[in-house]
Amino acid sequence: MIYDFLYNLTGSSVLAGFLIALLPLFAFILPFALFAVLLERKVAGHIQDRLGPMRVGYHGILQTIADIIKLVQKEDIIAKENDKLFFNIAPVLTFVGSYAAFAVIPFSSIFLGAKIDLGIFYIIAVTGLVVAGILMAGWASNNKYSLLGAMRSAAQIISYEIPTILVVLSIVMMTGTMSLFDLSENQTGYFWNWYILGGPSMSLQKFLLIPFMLIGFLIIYISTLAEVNRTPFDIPEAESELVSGYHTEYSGMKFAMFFLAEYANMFAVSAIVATMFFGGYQSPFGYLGNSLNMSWLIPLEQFFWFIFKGIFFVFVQMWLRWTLPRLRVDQLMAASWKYLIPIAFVNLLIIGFITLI
Amino acid sequence: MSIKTEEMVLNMGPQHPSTHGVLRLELTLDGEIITKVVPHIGYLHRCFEKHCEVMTYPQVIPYTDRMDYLAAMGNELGYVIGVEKLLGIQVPERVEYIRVIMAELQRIASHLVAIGTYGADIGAFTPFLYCFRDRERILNLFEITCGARLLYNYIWIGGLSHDLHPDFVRLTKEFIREFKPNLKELNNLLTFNKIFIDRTANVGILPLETAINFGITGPMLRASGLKWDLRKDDTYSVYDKFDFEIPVGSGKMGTVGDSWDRYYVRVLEMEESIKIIEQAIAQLPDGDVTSAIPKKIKPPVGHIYSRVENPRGELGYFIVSDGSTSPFRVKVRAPSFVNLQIMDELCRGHLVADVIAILGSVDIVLGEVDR
Amino acid sequence: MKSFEEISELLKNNFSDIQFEFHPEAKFEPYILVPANKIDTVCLFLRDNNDLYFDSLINLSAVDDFNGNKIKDPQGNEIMQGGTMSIYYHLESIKFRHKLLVKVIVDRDNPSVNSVTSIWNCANWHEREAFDLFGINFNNHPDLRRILMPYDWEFGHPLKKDYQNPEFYQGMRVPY
Amino acid sequence: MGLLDKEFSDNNILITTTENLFNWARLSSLWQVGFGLACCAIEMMATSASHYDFDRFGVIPRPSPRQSDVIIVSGTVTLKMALRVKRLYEQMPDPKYVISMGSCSNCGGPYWEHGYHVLKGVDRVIPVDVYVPGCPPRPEALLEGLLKLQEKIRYESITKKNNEIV
Repeated sequence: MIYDFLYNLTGSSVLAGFLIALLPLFAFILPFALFAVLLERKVAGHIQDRLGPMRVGYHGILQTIADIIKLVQKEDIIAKENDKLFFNIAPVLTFVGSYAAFAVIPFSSIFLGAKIDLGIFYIIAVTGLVVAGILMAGWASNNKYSLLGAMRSAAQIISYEIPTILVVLSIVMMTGTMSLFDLSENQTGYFWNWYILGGPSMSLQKFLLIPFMLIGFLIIYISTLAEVNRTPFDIPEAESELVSGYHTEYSGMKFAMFFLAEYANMFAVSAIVATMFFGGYQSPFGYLGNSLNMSWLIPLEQFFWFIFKGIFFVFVQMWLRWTLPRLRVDQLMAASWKYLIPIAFVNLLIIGFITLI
Repeated sequence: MSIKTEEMVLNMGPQHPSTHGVLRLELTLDGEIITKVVPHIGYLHRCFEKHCEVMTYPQVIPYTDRMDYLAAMGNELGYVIGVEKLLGIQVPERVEYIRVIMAELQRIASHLVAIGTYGADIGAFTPFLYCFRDRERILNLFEITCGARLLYNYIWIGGLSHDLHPDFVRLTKEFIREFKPNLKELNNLLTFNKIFIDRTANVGILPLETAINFGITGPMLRASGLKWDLRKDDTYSVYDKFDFEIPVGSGKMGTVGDSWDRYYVRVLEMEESIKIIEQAIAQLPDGDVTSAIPKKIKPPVGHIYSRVENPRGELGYFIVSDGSTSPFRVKVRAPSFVNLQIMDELCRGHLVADVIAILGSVDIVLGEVDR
Repeated sequence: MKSFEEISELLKNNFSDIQFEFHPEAKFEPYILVPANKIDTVCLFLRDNNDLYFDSLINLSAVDDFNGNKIKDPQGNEIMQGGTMSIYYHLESIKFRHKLLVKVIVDRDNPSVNSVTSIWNCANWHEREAFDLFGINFNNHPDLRRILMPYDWEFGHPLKKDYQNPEFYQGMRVPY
Repeated sequence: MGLLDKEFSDNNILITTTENLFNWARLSSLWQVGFGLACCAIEMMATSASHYDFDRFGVIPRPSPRQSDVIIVSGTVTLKMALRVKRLYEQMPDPKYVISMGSCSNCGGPYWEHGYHVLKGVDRVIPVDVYVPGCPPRPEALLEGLLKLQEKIRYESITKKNNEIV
């Protein structure tokens, strides 16, 4: 939809393609990152009985803008020993890895980057890039702590991709489609049609699925937490052990790129979980647009509901960060290999049987 | 064909977010397993013993505060008891009771910092701020009595610098009433948190014989199973008038003497300190606190070793006097200095993340290690 | 719980060749004077004898007695010749709850005494500190080097009474 | 301050407005190196705890010196530590500031006379912007020191060399 609109607006398909690629970045990711950094500091503050940023603008609203402008002015240190090429590419690669995932995320029925029917497959492939970026950053910084941090984060992300893929597999097996757009469309109507509550068809199958869908949701939420390096799995940038992991040597805008990539990744992951289990952009209580029969209002409502769900899951991630301590590396690996993967397998089998009934 | 691996030396340098100050740990790593730990200290050596030889007896008291800056009252008490024994002064009852109240309040404040930074080392940042919030209330109590928050110069030779503030007793009761639920909240937020237990149980196990051989004292020794507390075993001041028991490591979550035990002994000790404060406030006699302060302090020739149970262990002052107004030599047996020697024994075979957990449970203060 | 006299008796008839000096009359802490080269055998006996059982060394402190004769050295500041340094060992038995103070006197110019680290591991850092601040070297100590002062500090041992502050250390002015 | 340094001879509208914006951004997001030495470090921790809250002014502790702008030297700088502090200061990217907290780092503090191992003031090793007196200074004093530093940054200018600090 948006592509056709831009195509007849600009006349050339290249320009339209370029514009639609930029749209999610400037329309959503940058404002979201600014908002998310402030939200994190405010949430951290209020959880810890303090106020968080107050003096910069009204109640600290302009805090992140000030951070970004300050980071622009910072001197960009590249040490003599650093491996220049990888040192510069690493932040770009990490950011591209998480930004590319936004191409297929369905914000609302009309606005969708690309309606390819390999949606989830594409996302999992693209987020694999982040590992390469982190390893490059760790290696190029020529600093023991960064190397340790990069090794750990590579091992962590790879070993937590498997439970994510297994749960995604069980959803795809159940719904038969990989396209995020169709997933969201199938979960129309009210919240009891969402996949977390067994999907749209009213049948015995739906009630059998509910417990296993819940387990699937928990597994994918935990493993995406680990993929985004958030507590309790934020070992790569464990302040107390490895100073600050792979981005110890980065300063100025390169560090801002890592910072931005982390928050973009957080939203991308929450969006995927919301789309697969909580009905993407479908509203839980029907649309205002239908009752007031203003059909142009529906996409806006869908956009609102999608953002609401995404930010709710981002808030839960922040909440977890400021309450839970951090796991050690071997416990983290054990959690993935000994607990999450077996449970995800069994979950996959059971859902397979149920879909056959 | 075995792959040639070589060990990596990692410097957890003087500036590291969780080395509790300026301590450099030289870790020799084989992969992530630690083979040797060499602590390098001396980055905060402030020449305390040189100052003692130059200053007069009362002038040394502010310097004792700056050694273990988290338990300043305990340091002053140790030094002052030693000099009073040299002089043979008998201090009025009220002063003894106030000194016990101050020392126990300081123990709670010091344990709160120890537990808070330990939680922050393991990654949970919020308990650190809850502990500091409760600690602020204790600092207010200290502030209304002697005007300072951290380093007080409050316990003088033969008495105290100020008497208690009129509503000190009411504020202390209020603090105790509000602190008990906070302690419960801290317990289910951190102590019995599954991840925290995984990170600390069975980590850095300290058997009892090595502890005694290494001269370990304080919560670390009690966590290894020995009921040894100077307040009961070598009673000083008026601690014999209160009944409180000594928490001992029981290996509830792992084996006896692991990091979790050392942490939990400190939590239980805070509850014991509250009991002592309540009893001390109930029996607080009245009288003048500055009556026994001598004008001229010239102790006879001789040497004495006085020791006090500080939050980190046994703090001992070996005072040698040559009859003049300033001490001839003061040697301090700092508990953190002795407890830190065990790091190499404890950390062998653990991971890098465990070093932080063990160092947090050993709970050292660099001002005291380097003196 | 053994009193000071019983411990002295026990020591006397066990080590007949070593001449101890017993000072029960010292007001606050009675102590035993032991010759410098015999300290480790005596301490080993004190620890392993099962009715003394001093299993914990509380404190090891060195004191510069500064009792030699003062002379002027070429730069004009006065230094001490001769005189003695004494080392105090505070021992304690956790099982029997009794304490003992052992004193060793070494001469001030090149003080050396046997190390007790092999008996109590706790003595390791105490001895290194005594070496660092007083210059007492302990024979067969595992690794005797400076602990508090910088490792390349070649201006002598700071806690000796006649210590002079250096003017510069690595480009930084030391005195105020 | 990087590229624009001393390129312009006098003020004009374009310069002053961007200057104010840059100064405002720099002063309202001062990231502090998490680096404490002695008793003043405990007071610094108390200042960033809930009761006095540094975060209200946009100051968050960053673990690595690469990402921080202000280094608060809190505690006694000894000779053995002085070279480390100097190296830490050099690691920080350029618009960087130093707050010397406590009389120990201001001038050697109570150890000025007989401290044979104490450096008599951190300004012998690194340039200091704001001195906070006190031993240890109260958290309010540290906050006032921070505000004084923010005032100093607010009137920094790439054209005028030495402007008077309010």
